[in-house]
Amino acid sequence: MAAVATQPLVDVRADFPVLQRTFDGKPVVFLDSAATAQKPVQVIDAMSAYYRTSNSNVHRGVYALAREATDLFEGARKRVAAFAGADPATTIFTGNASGAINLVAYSWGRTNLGPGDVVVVTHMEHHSNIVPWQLVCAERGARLRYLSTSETGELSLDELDEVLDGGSVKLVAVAHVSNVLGTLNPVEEIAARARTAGAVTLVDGAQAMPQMPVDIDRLGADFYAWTAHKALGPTGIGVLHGRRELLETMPPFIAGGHMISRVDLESSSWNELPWKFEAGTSPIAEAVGLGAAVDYLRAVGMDRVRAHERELTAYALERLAEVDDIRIFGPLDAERRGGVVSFAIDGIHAHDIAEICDREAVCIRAGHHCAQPLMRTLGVAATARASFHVYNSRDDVDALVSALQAARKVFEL
Amino acid sequence: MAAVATQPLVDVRADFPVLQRTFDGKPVVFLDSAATAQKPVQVIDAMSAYYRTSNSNVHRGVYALAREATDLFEGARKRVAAFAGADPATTIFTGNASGAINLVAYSWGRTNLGPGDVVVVTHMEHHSNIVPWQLVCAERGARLRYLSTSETGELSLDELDEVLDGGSVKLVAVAHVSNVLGTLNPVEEIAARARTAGAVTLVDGAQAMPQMPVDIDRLGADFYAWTAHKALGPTGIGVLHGRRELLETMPPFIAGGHMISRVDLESSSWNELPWKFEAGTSPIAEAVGLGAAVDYLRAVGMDRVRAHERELTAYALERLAEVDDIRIFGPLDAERRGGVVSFAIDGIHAHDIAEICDREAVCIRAGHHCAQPLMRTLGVAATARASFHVYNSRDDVDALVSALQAARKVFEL
Amino acid sequence: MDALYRDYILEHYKNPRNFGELEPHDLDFHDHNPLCGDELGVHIVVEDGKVADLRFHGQGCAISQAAASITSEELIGMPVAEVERLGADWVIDQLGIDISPTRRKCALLSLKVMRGATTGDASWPD
Amino acid sequence: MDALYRDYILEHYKNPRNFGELEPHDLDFHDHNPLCGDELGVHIVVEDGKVADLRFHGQGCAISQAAASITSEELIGMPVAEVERLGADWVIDQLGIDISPTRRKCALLSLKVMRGATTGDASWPD
Ligand SMILES: Cc1ncc(COP(=O)(O)O)c(C=O)c1O
Ligand SMILES: Cc1ncc(COP(=O)(O)O)c(C=O)c1O
Repeated sequence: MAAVATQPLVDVRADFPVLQRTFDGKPVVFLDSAATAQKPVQVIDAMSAYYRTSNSNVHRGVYALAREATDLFEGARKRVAAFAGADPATTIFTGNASGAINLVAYSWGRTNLGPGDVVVVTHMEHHSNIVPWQLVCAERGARLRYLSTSETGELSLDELDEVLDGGSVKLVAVAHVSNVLGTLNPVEEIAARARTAGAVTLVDGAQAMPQMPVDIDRLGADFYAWTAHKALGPTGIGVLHGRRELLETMPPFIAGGHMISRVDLESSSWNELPWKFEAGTSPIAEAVGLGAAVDYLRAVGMDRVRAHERELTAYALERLAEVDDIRIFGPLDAERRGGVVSFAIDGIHAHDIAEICDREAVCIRAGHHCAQPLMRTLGVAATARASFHVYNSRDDVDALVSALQAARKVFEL
Repeated sequence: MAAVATQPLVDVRADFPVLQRTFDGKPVVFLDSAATAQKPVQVIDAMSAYYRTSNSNVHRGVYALAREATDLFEGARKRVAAFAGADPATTIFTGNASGAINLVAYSWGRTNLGPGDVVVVTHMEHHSNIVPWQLVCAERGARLRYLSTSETGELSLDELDEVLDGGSVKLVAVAHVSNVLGTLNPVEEIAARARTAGAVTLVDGAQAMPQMPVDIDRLGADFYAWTAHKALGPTGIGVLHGRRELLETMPPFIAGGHMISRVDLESSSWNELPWKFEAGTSPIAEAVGLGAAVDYLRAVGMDRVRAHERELTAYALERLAEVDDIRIFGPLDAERRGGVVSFAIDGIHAHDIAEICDREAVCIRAGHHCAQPLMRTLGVAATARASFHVYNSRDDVDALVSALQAARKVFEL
Repeated sequence: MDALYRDYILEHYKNPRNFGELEPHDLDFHDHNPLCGDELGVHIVVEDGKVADLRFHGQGCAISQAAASITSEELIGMPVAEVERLGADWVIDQLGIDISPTRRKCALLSLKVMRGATTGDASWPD
Repeated sequence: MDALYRDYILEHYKNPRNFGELEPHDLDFHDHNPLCGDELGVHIVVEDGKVADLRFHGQGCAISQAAASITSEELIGMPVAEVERLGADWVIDQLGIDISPTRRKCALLSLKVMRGATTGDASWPD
């Protein structure tokens, strides 16, 4: 890790065209990768090349162009599955992480939840891992229970055990890394305990997969959802990995072309996995782009990505602490968190912090971060949030801290 | 139309990079636009430019890059809505046309259909406009009824009236243009009769919007679904236009970030239209690409596109009739059909026809075209299908006819 | 001087006028800005068809708090029927600063809440 | 000569051996190729643990029909236990032509149906 600290991964910056931009002569400092990451030319060019030379609909096509497109599409699925430690047959492409979680809520949830059953989520979940469960619980008469977060933004396994001991828990849905607190949750342990209690686990990996090595097979969760656009890939595609035994017995979700085996007038039968859950024309170019993104991440090395995030987060935690009246949320140890840091400054609303940062071309996010229940737990309406990826450096953190000092001046603090 | 016939729209060919390809020295003849269209450089470059210079998550972002991305995304929505004669607030982005139809089946269908109610579809529907209705009818105890197709592949308004007179019809779901027969259905008339009978109408415009002027406001359908990738746009994005009064009372479908107004622990409230139906990160670059595609189509002029399709279809119907033992499906008058022609040759299976066409780099599709019920009506397992867009010319049709003659030779007919 | 965070904006933000609750009150309304989660409520006492007194409460950024504070001074004494006719321009005039599209909802939240209390119409002012 | 549509392939396609129905029969199975909609069924008569007789029926392309026809001649007389061990390579050997990935399911549909009838395993042969 020391090697990484003295030699940050700055050599990749040139791969990211957006980072060459300036606003009012100031080079952009992009610290909002938790919202969406920037894309390397390798990803952008792979999609352009697909459209320029191989574009065709996939599957079923007899002609060479269609075979080429199919190979590119299904080849990307294989690489994406390998990247995540999963099987291509249980690697389903959706529209985004929200689509992946909804697939489970609708297909698994509506057939497996009933009155009295309990779905467990946590106070730190993203709305995409709360609202689908609210809806399916309301429909099925099941109950939604929240695990609380500690002062340092961490879950308690004891509380989990208590809830599981209560019985009736059918599903535990938990973020791998919180998009607000940065907390790296012990999902392997959570999945193991849920399994022992007879519950299945869904891990929302939207913030984890992009920035750390994840091996779904080892992790042991039944469902794992993530999204390409935060992992240096394109918009328009998300991923759901599922346990084969579950996927096989689950009814389809989105119905239409391609997910069927046979359509009769009254009813239909379904295609094999993974296609049973992919209706209509797939996000083909997007899969190609995501394939290029995981190739890129593998080439950098996910261990190095993780080390870089950790180092930068540690530096950010240290430098941000210099700002007066600041409150930093989440674990204070970079070892136990991902590359995202939320904070508040007493006397300046997050919105105003972001506005003044923008004047220095420092891009941070302000708001509830699609985590309103967590905001209420933290006792704030909004936080400011800086988040990192491979293209960030200590200089970016320094630029942020200067902008925060400038904000304090504007607000005469 | 005479002017178009003698001066085809060949001037746009250079905009489509795939068409420069050769296979075994033979220039590609792409006749599978009904599966997915080729994309002009203007569309490919718009998406690359988005990723290279403006990439950011949309909405909520305070910084300049996020404002830019939001303006590009919402600006695209406005142009897409205008292209279709619809209101941006009722123009919802989905993953594809299947996703758009499923949105209606799940959200409108599950709240409006009950035992004894009838959903009307037709024998010529694509699986994406059949299977979602099978599922929701099965769930809600409603009944699915099919309108038949005539010898020339057309619907009968008398049969529609009869079915509507039977009462209990809650929804009529019908293709604007059949993806197999090419039939251009009288959707304005169908929607009017359905409305009089108290039923709502969903038009599957996947094949219509790409190739003819469509004014949804005038058409009067309650829901209209289409997909970008057939309209010279990217994969990964579809569109649902809906009547505001219906959309406003419908519950959300996919739940998650962004589609909410407020999330409490037990329940939530929803964002305004159109965002109520758009959960999680949108297909942002895809919307930008679709915006560029509708700009491109508008520049060519949808009346010219339609005239071109009609002229080419008429020419194809004429030339294909020269092939011995051929059966051509659908209306024989190009005026009453879109730019797609399905056929069978006695003694050669469609799959083999497509294989031999591929040897001449002629790309056609063979199979059930996601319309198995229609295949059974036609008494075939599969058809061969050629389909056109702006970049096709009479030469392409000639190449197809030569390849078919070659196929007959191979099969010693 | 800062073009957005002018002295009087910061002054109103730090010491908002007419903030708090008002019990009893005749009208009230509560709403939020879905973009950032800011919440704002209002209590109004009506006398002779006029806004006799009001209090805003909630959390927000400098723009939304200053807008509430500055306009509150104008709103007190105004006929209720007049409140219903106020539009976005009026608030932005009162603020006296340029408002970017991103901050527009911040500026308008207080008027939205006022109109919600007086007319029941909770849409965003144009 | 055509590398794919060889004389004997076309001959089997046009005049398929052992096509039709077989009544009564001991085993049957019916399946389809989801890619193109082709349907194929089989009726089998078993005697002394062997395929005493069989008939295929359905529609399909030259490759799938020829594969059914050519292999039918080998399958008649074969011990049922042996049928269960047959794999994709066996069919492709019997066909004697190169099969592209796109046409693979065409070539394998008849074996899939045979295995469905004899073992109940309806997965695609590897
Ligand atoms: C008539 C029709 N409806 C629906 C669809 C489905 O469109 P998508 O694949 O974009 O979901 C298609 C295309 O495949 C179609 O031709
Ligand atoms: C933790 C978490 N879960 C889910 C999501 C939703 O991802 P998407 O917007 O791709 O649906 C996000 C990102 O917004 C996230 O940070």
